[in-house]
Amino acid sequence: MDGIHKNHALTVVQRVLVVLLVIYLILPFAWMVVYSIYPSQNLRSTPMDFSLSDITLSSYVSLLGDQSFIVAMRNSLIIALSTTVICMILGSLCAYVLARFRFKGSQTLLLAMMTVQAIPAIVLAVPLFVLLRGVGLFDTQLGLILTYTAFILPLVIWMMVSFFESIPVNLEKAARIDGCSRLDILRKVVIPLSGPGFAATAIFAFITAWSDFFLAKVLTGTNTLTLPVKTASFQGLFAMDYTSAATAGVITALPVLILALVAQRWIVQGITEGAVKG
Amino acid sequence: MTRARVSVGERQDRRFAIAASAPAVLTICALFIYPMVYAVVLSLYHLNDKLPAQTRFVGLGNYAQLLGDQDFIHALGRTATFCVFTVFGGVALAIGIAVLLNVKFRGRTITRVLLLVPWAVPPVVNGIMWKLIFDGSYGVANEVLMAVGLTDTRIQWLATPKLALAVLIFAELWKLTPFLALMALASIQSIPSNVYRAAMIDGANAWQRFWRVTLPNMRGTVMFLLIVQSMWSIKVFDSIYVLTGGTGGPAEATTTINFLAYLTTFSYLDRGYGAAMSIAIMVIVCLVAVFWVLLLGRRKDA
Amino acid sequence: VSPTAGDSEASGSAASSPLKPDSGDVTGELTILDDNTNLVFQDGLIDVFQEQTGITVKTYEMGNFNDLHDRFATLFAAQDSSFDIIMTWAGWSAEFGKAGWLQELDSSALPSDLIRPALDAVSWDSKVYGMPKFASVQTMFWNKEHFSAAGLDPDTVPENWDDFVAAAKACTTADHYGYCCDMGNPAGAYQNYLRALLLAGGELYDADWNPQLNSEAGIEGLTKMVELLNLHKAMDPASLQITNASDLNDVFAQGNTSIVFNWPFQWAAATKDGAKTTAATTGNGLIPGINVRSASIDGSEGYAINVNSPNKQAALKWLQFASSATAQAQIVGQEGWFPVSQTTLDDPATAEALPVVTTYKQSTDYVTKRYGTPWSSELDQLLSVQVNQAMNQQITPEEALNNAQEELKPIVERYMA
Amino acid sequence: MAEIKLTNVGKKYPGKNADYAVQGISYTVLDKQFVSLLGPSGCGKSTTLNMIAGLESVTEGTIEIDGVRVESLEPHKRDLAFVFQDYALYPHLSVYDNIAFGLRMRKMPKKEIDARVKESAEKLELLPLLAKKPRALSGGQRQRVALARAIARRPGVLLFDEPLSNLDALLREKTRSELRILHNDIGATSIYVTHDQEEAMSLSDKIAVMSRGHLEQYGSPDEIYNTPATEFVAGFVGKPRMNLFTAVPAGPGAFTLEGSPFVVDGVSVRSDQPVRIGLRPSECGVRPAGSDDADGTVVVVEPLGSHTDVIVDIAGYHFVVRVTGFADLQVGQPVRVVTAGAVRHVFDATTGLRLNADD
Amino acid sequence: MAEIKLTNVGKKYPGKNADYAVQGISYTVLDKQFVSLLGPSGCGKSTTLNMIAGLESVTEGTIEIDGVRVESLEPHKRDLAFVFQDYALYPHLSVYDNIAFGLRMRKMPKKEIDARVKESAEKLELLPLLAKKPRALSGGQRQRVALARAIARRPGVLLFDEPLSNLDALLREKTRSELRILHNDIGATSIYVTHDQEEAMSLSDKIAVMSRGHLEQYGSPDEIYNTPATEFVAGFVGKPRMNLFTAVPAGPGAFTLEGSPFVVDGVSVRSDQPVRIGLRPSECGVRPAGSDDADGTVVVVEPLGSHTDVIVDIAGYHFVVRVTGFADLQVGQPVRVVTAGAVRHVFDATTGLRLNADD
Ligand SMILES: Nc1ncnc2c1ncn2[C@@H]1O[C@H](COP(=O)(O)OP(=O)(O)OP(=O)(O)O)[C@@H](O)[C@H]1O
Ligand SMILES: Nc1ncnc2c1ncn2[C@@H]1O[C@H](COP(=O)(O)OP(=O)(O)OP(=O)(O)O)[C@@H](O)[C@H]1O
Ligand SMILES: [Mg+2]
Ligand SMILES: [Mg+2]
Repeated sequence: MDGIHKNHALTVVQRVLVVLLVIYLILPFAWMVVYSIYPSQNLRSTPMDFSLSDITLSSYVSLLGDQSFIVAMRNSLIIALSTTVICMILGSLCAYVLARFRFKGSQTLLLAMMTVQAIPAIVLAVPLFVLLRGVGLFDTQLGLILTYTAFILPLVIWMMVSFFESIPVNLEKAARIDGCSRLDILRKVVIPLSGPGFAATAIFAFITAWSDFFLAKVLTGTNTLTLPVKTASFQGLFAMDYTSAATAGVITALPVLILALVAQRWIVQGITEGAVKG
Repeated sequence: MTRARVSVGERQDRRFAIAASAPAVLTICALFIYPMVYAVVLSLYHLNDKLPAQTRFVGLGNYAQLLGDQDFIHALGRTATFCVFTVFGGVALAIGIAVLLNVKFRGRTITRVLLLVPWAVPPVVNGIMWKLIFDGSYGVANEVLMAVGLTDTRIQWLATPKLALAVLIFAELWKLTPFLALMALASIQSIPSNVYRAAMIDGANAWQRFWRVTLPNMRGTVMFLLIVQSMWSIKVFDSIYVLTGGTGGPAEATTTINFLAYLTTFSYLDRGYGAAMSIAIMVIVCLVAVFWVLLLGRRKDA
Repeated sequence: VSPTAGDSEASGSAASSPLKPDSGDVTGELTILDDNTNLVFQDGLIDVFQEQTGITVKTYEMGNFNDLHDRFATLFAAQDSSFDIIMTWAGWSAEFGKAGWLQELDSSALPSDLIRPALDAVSWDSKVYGMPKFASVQTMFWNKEHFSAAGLDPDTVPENWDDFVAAAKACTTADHYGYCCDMGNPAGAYQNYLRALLLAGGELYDADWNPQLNSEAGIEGLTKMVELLNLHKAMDPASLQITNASDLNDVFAQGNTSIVFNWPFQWAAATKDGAKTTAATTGNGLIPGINVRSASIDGSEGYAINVNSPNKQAALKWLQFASSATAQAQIVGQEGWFPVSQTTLDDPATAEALPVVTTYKQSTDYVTKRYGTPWSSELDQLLSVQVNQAMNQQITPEEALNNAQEELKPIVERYMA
Repeated sequence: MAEIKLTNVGKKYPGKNADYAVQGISYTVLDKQFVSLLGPSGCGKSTTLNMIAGLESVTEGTIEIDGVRVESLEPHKRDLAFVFQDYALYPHLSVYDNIAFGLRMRKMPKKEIDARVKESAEKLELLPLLAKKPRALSGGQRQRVALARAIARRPGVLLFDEPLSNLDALLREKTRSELRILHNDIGATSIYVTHDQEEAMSLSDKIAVMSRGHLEQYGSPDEIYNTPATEFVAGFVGKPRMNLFTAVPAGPGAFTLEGSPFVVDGVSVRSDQPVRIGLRPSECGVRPAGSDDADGTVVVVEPLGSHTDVIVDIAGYHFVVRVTGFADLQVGQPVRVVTAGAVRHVFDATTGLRLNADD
Repeated sequence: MAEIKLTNVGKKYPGKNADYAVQGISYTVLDKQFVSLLGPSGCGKSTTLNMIAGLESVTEGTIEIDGVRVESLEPHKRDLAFVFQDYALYPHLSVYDNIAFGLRMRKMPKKEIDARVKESAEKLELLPLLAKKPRALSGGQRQRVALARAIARRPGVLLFDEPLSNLDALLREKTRSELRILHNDIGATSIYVTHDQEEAMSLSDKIAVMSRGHLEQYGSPDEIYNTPATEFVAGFVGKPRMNLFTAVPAGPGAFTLEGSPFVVDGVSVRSDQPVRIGLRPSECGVRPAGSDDADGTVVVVEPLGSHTDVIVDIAGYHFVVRVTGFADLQVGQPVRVVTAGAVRHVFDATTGLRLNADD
């Protein structure tokens, strides 16, 4: 538990638990992968037929050959990336101010932003639609980007504030004496320094934007159909296709998974730093 | 007596502060103020799109109706069940995982990395995934159970109300617990190791060290986890939508309050009532958060 | 901000008179939001339409059926006019028509030979809000191989419920059940209940739209379903979790059940490559009745015009085109749906292109209903809870339907007030 | 050339009812002087330094550098460099880039930057470390990087905020000497904040002793040590701490620690009121005595190698005496305290101001 | 009663190719003795202490407490208490509960717990703070809580791991005296880890000087200071650091710092090989000289109040001399270094072992 005595030796129970945990973590996703590479008959026969020779990527080929799927992928990528970039720029600027300048109401502002998290998206769908249509942004990528930005910014700010607060004030003083403006400090000192936190937050923003389903469903037409909406559509009234759904699921999850795994060091560290404060 | 001097630097700082925070604040305001006001006003109206003639201002009438609405109360009950399992179960499981992964062993890093897998799986995919597993005809869960002899007929997980809710809880736990576990782990690791050493010398065994040192020191984090998970659980939508084919079924077993608000607004087109429901949900989320803060927040040291 | 300001406007325009076809030349650009059932429009019919009328189809979007309701709700609530034409069917025509979102059509705009259930699917309260694009009626499909294996005559269709139960029981083996249906979601629960009720010779509403869910026929119908599952054990328990007809398609086409009552496209699914059934081994016939010879439910789809559309005349042309012989021939021939006009139905070429049309023709002699109402969503939802409990034997069919009746009454009153 | 003049400088941090963090500070630091700000934690040393640097605004008074008022000049326009207690190295930059950062911000030509970095790195023996990141360095090395960064800019003024307090004892002492050598070498006017009186004494030309936001004394180490202007200074400077006790008059030029036989005579101050008397431990002695003529009893004997500290309990007051070598005394032994060779520091019992002139 | 005996104790941390963190340590701590483990960072002090406490397993050798081997006894069965450098207070418990925790774990009756807590809190002047949480306390107060927690258990053995190093200089000195008084008062056998030689000297009955996992010398402060057993001990103990340089024979009993006119005579060691000679700064003197007869030139003059450190550059070697009072010397001035009164410490140039017997 605290690893003082039994530093490197796990008890049998612990070993079993770790193995179970690992299985628990990967198996569901692995099963979806299996579903996407075997013809459905193989998995619907009893017993299931896992002959390696039956493995086929045809479902991937056909999905990736489907223009609308590619468009959805592109939409999702553009929207999630732009949202992330905007969130990180606006968010770190605002978080920096909240972390470094104490002014009346800064705490209130931070709290008020968090209550945004409590709002169910359902109530906002129609008014948001009206709003976006009113300014000509309905069914445009920018419309979704702005919406996501508004939803994700408060969390980004919340996270970044805690990372920024952990940066020694003296570093900023040093930078000011070295001739940095506030913006320089943010760009050259604060952000590079909150590296893991920054990366973790960015990935968090990306995943949130990438994964959103409900708002995308309501606020998009064909032009901006996103991947989760497309993926969910594989179980329509007249079109449930488990293999395609599984394949789409894998494809939808894969970029985020890869991103998360590549940046795992930062994420774990970022979460750690943020949580220590919480 | 004192001249309050504002130096050039301070003035510049002030200007910077305003300029830097404005874009974010304005974006949030721009996209939330109108919809929120719209929603609040809407919630004061009787407005069913299918009954345009009956549209009228009812003040808090919708809210009053909520209090006596059996559907809402049942949904509230289901939400409570769902929350009890996902919040308490989730946080407890997260702490358990964190404690397990706090022990040094080979492969610990990779195990921690694997915690990110469920987090990275979008809710929609999560729903599909569990559907593949718990499908009543072809799901692998039944195959496995039948293979080990725990059942001889296929269990209709998603057709049996209680089981469907259980599957939903399970799916949600799978997705969110690992992330909570990472946070719990971070919190455990921030407890200085010497405190454990002190406890060992004081004669506390592993179990006592967990209950008397680890857990009390995680109070802040546990509170945070409870708040976050409560928020997620009360507002759960995507998983239900995908797992139940957009119905909240079977037999409304997975119709939580948020899903009911969705059905009311989008299926029944009873938008005024739906808005009132959504705002009630928002209030409930805030109340629950405040509840955790009051229960576990930092009490002033004497 | 006044969320209601626009709605009075909307109801205002809804009050405008039914749309009559303009005799003059109609031009314009159309935007259409369809579901993804029909590919024939995209694959050529649009071009034909443009050629015929000189009207351009600027956008033809195919949305996922499951997402469409939410999208329509959003679009209409915001008085949006980005689509001139939307796809509709029985439930939505009533619902959106009642909401004043669909343009009412004058009878002069309608072809005279529309088949009744198909017309019902685009009407509510004797107002017509659109035109059908295809008709869909459930018929019975059976696996002839299973019948033979069970010692039944593969070419004899059970003509009444008892025969049907006997056949389903006989076909039930360790491998598969004799019968399977899709009652996993509210719409499915409603459909299966309604079909049973009709087969028992009942009616869902009286002439004044007073619901009679718990009528004798209703209770009898539901009881038969419960018995099929729990007493005869001839119904696949997975029926309670299958949420859509295409899954049912698959179950049948993979030989995992012997009998289904399904939409016409079951034929296409059962005979396509990869299916374990073929045209030769798939039987098709009327659904066996309980107290009547047969009855069925309707699933026709059509098009309606957005009340906010600035191009109503052009839109009307599209509606007429979709129900015209040209379009119908393709929908029937290439996609396996039933035609909406008597003329096409009577055309011998039609039966040749789609063998199941023969059964469809027979079925027009019997009751085919859907009862699309503005409260369909609410009804589906509340009924599904009760039906699920009855099927799981937590309550009796009678209790279930009494409950449902009690819940439905105030809702209907509200809408009919 | 850089002369720094503070006139009546005061600072209030924002916040309701906030007290002055610093008030009425005036002194002049001459060009090339090394001045320490000495005082306990929270006395306003860092605040003063930050105002000089321009990192905090000045609430009252003026600060001039070379006769030019700088209160509203931005930090980087003041020709000064700052060395922080926690070094404040940019963790994401290599040693080289840390040193070069300030030069780059000043848009110096690349070549000159390189030359300057190399030069200052050489001066501080950092050449082999230029490519490393700060986290790969030891505490002492980080400290040297911070210094190198400061001097690379060749500023007229060098400000230090407790630059050694994060080093361990050995390293602290070593770096202290190097700092002094460095100062002699580069000759920038230096202001050095510390709460360690030994550090201040050993490094400075002048020391400004502060307490609770006020300046207690400004003078050379010699003055500070030998003629502390206030009881506070007397108690703060010198190690071990000066023995300071309230004494009541006991005859002409004599005072006694009340309730004890311990008498200090030869005091040049006349007073019929109790005064505070200060005696440095190292100027006193101790010798065994019989229990009848003893001033008190030994409570602790601390051998420290070259000398031993003996603590004598005199009527409840712990009087410290530092004797050379190892003392042959036992705990509990009655002793007499010898004060003959000790300078008498006398302070007013209420104001704490020095009463006797320099002697 | 608690006597601790280490016999040939060694420790290897797990890990491939790991070296011994500690090896071949043997010594005996007598009952009620106060023993310091002194050495630079990483030399294995904490490791040794943790093995005694039972917080680390012992790889080799035996540890006996009162003649009983304890290597496989759990920590809380060893009748000892531990004071940590970071205090390791339970952050979530009040001061009272922190002190009571260990007693509760031992299932002591409530009443007695209360009495013990009050007693030890009183001893450390914590009574007004009992209800506070650790984070509301100052460093010094936390330190006292850690001490109170340790003594409340009335253990036979008290272990300290650098308990003062997180305190500032003033507080450190104050607490040091209190610690000594406390030890005399409660009389537990104490083992105290520190890297501050002054602390070790002032507190201990015996000191174990360690370096790189080995025991360099075990002896009284007097022995350690006056007859350091190795060059390492000589250099580590004493402040300022002993001047240690390589000297070549220059006639009978005389050695010279090569390349300089500086000669040390009267050395009792014969050698025709270069040796390492050590001279304590405070035992040497310095006097102005002409440029012809000078040993070197002054590079730094550090006045420290009661004394002044003068650094003389002798052929590149920085020789430190500590003179009493303020020295009237200028940087750059040629001087002679007077070593007449200084003890000659002579060490083998390769092994570092002391060559001359005690003198
Ligand atoms: N940013 C600030 N806001 C409000 N008060 C402050 C701020 N910085 C310092 N103070 C207060 O001003 C007073 C002087 O603080 P300052 O940091 O100058 O002390 P210091 O002498 O440097 O102490 P230390 O030796 O602990 O660094 C203290 O009472 C402190 O609490
Ligand atoms: N848990 C551990 N695992 C591996 N090596 C360790 C561990 N703890 C200490 N060491 C190593 O053992 C050696 C001795 O460490 P120890 O902590 O005993 O030194 P120390 O004298 O207490 O130093 P310090 O003064 O820095 O506390 C060091 O080289 C250290 O790196
Ligand atoms: Mg300071
Ligand atoms: Mg240590």
